[in-house]
Amino acid sequence: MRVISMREAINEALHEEMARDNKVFVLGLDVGKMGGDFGVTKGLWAKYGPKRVRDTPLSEAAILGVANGAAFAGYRPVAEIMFADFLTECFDQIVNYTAKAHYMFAGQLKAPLVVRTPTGAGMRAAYHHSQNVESWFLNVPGLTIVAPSTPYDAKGLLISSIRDDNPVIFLEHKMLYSFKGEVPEQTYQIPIGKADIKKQGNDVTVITSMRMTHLCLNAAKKLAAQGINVEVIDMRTLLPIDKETIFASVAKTGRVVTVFEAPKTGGYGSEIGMMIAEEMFEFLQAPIKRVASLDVPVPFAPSLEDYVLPNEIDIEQAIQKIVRF
Amino acid sequence: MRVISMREAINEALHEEMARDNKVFVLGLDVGKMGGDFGVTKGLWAKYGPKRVRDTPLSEAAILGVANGAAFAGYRPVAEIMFADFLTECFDQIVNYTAKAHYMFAGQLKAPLVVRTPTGAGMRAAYHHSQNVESWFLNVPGLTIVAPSTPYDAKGLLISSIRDDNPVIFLEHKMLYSFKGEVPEQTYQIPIGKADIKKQGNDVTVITSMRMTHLCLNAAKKLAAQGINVEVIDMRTLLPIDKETIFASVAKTGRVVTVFEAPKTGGYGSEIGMMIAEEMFEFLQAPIKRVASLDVPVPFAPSLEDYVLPNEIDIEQAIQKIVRF
Amino acid sequence: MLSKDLMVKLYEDMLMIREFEETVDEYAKKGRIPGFLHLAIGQEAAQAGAMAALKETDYKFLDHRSHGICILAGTPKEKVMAEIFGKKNGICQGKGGSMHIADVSVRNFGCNAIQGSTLAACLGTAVAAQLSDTDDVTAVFFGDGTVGRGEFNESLNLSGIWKLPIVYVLINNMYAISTPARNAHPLENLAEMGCAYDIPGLTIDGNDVLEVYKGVSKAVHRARQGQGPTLVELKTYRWQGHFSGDPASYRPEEEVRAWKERCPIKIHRERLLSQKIISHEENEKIIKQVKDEVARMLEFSIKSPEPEEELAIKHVYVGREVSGK
Amino acid sequence: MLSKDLMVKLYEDMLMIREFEETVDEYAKKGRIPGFLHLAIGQEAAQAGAMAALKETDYKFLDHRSHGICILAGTPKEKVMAEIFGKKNGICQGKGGSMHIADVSVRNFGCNAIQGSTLAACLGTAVAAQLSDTDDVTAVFFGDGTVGRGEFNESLNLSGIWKLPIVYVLINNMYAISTPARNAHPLENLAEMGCAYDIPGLTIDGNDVLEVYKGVSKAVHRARQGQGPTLVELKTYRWQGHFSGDPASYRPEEEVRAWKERCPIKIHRERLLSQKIISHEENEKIIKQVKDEVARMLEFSIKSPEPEEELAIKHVYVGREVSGK
Ligand SMILES: Cc1ncc(C[n+]2csc(CCOP(=O)(O)OP(=O)(O)O)c2C)c(N)n1
Ligand SMILES: Cc1ncc(C[n+]2csc(CCOP(=O)(O)OP(=O)(O)O)c2C)c(N)n1
Ligand SMILES: [Mg+2]
Ligand SMILES: [Mg+2]
Repeated sequence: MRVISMREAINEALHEEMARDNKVFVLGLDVGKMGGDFGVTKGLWAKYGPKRVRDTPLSEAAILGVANGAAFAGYRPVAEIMFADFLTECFDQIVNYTAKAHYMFAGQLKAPLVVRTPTGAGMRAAYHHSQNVESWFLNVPGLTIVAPSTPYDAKGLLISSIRDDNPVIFLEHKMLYSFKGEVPEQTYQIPIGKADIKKQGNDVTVITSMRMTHLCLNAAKKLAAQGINVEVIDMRTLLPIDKETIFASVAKTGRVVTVFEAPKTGGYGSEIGMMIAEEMFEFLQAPIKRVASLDVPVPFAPSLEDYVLPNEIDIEQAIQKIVRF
Repeated sequence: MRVISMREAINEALHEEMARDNKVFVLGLDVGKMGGDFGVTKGLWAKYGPKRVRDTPLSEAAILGVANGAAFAGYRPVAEIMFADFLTECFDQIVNYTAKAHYMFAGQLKAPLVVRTPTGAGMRAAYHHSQNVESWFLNVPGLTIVAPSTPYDAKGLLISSIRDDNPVIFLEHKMLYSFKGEVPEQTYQIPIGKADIKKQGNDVTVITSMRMTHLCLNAAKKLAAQGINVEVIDMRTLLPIDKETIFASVAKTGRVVTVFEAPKTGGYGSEIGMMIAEEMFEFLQAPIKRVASLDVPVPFAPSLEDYVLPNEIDIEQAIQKIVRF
Repeated sequence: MLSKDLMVKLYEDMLMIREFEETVDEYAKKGRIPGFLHLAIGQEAAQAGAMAALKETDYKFLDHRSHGICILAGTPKEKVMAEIFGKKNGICQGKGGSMHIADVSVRNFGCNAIQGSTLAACLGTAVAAQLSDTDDVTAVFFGDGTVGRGEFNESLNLSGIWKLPIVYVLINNMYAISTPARNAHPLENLAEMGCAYDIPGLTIDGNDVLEVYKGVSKAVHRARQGQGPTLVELKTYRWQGHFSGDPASYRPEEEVRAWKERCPIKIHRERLLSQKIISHEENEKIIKQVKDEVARMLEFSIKSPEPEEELAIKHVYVGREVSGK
Repeated sequence: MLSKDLMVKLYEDMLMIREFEETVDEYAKKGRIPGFLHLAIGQEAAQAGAMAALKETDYKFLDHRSHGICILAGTPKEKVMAEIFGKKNGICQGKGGSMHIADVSVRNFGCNAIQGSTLAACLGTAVAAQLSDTDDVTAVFFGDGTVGRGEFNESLNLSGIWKLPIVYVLINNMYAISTPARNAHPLENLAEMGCAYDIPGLTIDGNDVLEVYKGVSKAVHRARQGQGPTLVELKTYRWQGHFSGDPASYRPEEEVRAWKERCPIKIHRERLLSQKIISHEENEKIIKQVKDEVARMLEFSIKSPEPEEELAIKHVYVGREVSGK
């Protein structure tokens, strides 16, 4: 099959959905002629024109405002927030409006919008261009959070997200934009809310997402040589949580390591781990272990950023520890 | 000892700190002549004047901006955000500025500010005046979150928060403002980061905070009649987490129920539970159980709000279940 | 010159708002209405005049003081009142209450209790109207205090540059809770703030319903013609406190008295009578009709049942269940 | 008339900025500098002229394009460069990098990479100056794009009503990344937006360092006298792309060429030479001195070691440890 980058896969999904449904439109900073800060919206402006591919002023609350209002009125806006860190600047729109609009008026409004945004560390861009932000939204009922790790998943999930009648925060790990993989040329959907077992195994369940998925797969490969058979579950959708897949795996392995890039305290791994501790206690043969960033902001100097982020060795060691418990 | 309300206790702390340290000033919507929407800043304006008790326009980002800048310049601002739900409107200032200022400039700046804000449900005020917001901030290193349950704790913790060189989000449960308790007239501090065992017990550890503390204590009383001896830990400080107190209790009881008012998924209980599952696994004799709100926004009608919130019966049943596991 | 029918309708509408507000005020004070209730007594001309200038398919975004807008939008009025009572037969089935009333069938897209958030969302329906080439205008109602929010800039900047069909209806009642507008904003006539965005501003006597109607009509006309947004400031006064029950001791009695003298209903009634558009008898008849109608709404609201618990777990997501207790 | 010394200093300062920027640009392109680098080549007059109008104890808040401000603030310049290199001897020990440079000892309170956030925080140092009765002014540097953010309104509204000693230095380089200012804001002269806040606006040729110096001095004077804020717009142009390496193909070459013709350094040099303030020989000497100085900074930066890992877990909290790996 054809191999393309995650950037191209996402771009393709946007092209296909805009062609299919004229209610879909794109907006954000520099998404038009320039094609987006990371080049993800390339070619849309030339093809669909400035009405459906809208460059906005530097006004994140207004971007989400446009998305909200247009979605309420029956459109399917896909807003780009240039870096996930800037979601702070439209946090109110998302948390107090997007997420609650359907509920608070008893179903009268829907908010079928997508907020695409590059997330994650590794670019030496520090505090305000590197954060993993899913935790800001985890306790907000009404939101859906999607976070692909491969070009294949990205395309199928973005198409599903655009077609979904619920608002979706679509996290694109910026270090994966150039990551390549097989992607069908035709349109396809990947169901929201379904995790993907990226590698089968029965000694230990490793639950992860986005960039960390690849580190986990690498670690799993190395550990296989030591006779440790790791199952790697890529969440793909962070909210709602696919309990079924996780629980089935935990029932099999009895051992769990969560691997997410954000700081440990209050990170996504805490939710996953707690869910297991609450509902799968009888199956557990070892503590649940989190691998995550240190509890610090993302610093600038490469030596510091590298130290703070979880790496393959951290993952390997955590798995070994849990398997040997 | 003298008995006063939590509202009065907080007010007293503000009076005492403003008298002690002229670097302390208060700002927010209607905090001046009117004394605050909940009457918490009463009398400060008359005593300290409009320079140190500042009514602001309806500009939450500016309120936090003033607090940030003044704190950087050596002041100790105490900002009131009228309802915690409005923290969405200054989320960027807090998450990307307050929390990171000390770190990103390698210690050159400090942000010794306090953001006081009424939180929690029960007022029939629905979506935008009822949320428990701690989860929005749990994954943000650099922040401290304080959340008292009694007038005594409130006074001592607010004084400590104002004197602390770190930024503190000080959550005041609005349904507790009129709750009364013994409070010394003199100035005293309660250390930040120390949980309080509100009731000793050895059958099960119940970890909670704010309004839920009182529901837990009531449930504990009823369960005592059934021979179940509950230990109730009131976190008081949500961040940093007092592991020591929690772990000592869990080592004793081997059974844990967390009780927090926010929706279950991504709530504070997940973090506490996961921490225990990770570090205290050997001691656990039963699943860790969460009591929390349903995973929905806070609806308006009393019948709906009551249904959504955790109540004493929920707590009792959860404890019974875990004890009998 | 306006038609007699319209002149009379405006009178009836104002009476209706007054009677409606006085009724819910009474029942709030009796403890029969949960939550906060923000009344527009004294502001009837602003609400009735503006609504008469709009058509049903125009999009409407409301704020917390908008019962009057809701009942004039075309929604069965008893459903608005039942909503305020938190009842099942309310237009949002009791989920919304006073601060979150919407009726999408008449393009009332709802009140949102976060000040400023509708200033962002209103951009989206205006974009939708542009994209779908209809001449529907978006009207957004907000107060003087809300001018302090960041969304004010983001909204006027974007609508100014995109020439969006928006009518900004700024109801300047001279206070935001206890804060006088003159302490919160440098300009006295807030409509002049349009100058920063090349948006025309109109400052209008908000207590003269004909002036309001004419001014808002002018703005609506501009928007319908594709000439872009207008900032219409309606100067008026709320007779009561910020919410039902607020003693509003922060205002000089003198000021309140003077404004009551300029009762918008009285002004218009005197005009109708002196111009012999209605007779004294007709006036009495109208008043009685309005009172009867509101009495029926009250009966409907009181008789209506509370919403059932299951409603609380509906509408979190479109097509996805969340679990109840 | 300005003193000759000052005229020459302004020339040296601009040369210094140019040489500094070209050097870090070169090393960024060689891959020796991590992260994003936003250069101010072409904007030297705006930066040098504004800085010359301030004193060391004036508070300064910077944006992402502010190396020039940092090196003129009084900080040892080599420490600014080392910071950009992410080195241990950087002024923030390598924690900040290009986008987060502060030196509190000279009241450079730092760049913040979230556009608009300093517009809020600058209010606080201005309040601090008012509270402590000093005549220190706060200068906040930001670009045309950033005018779109909500904080612009919150900041100017508050400073306008409180008459805060703030100088808003709006560097209008006609673009925000690829977005021309004329597509992002309704007015051409953004200083006129002060009209909404009763704040005087000055639109100045930002490529003439003397005009900049005079205009900013006027604003500084007003602020020092307690007459409140001024919005100073400096019209200029960045010669390069948005960041080092950005091809900036979104701009017409014609436009770039025309602006390069109006090189701020050339303009001022010709003035100095033609007015015989310096001779050609002196000019050559100055240029050589600047080059030598920057070469020394470069050597310092390159030789400086990387920060050690332990630094990553420092400064999260004042006086509280977080754990490392
Ligand atoms: C973001 C936000 N901040 C504060 C509040 C609390 N609040 C509710 S109404 C109000 C005053 C609003 O004043 P104005 O806009 O003039 O409307 P009015 O009440 O006078 O009709 C305030 C401060 C809120 N709801 N949202
Ligand atoms: C809130 C926020 N949104 C978007 C960005 C991304 N961004 C960085 S610089 C920039 C353009 C800023 O333009 P302007 O203010 O004119 O400054 P200039 O780059 O021209 O100096 C943008 C959009 C950001 N850093 N913060
Ligand atoms: Mg008002
Ligand atoms: Mg610019």
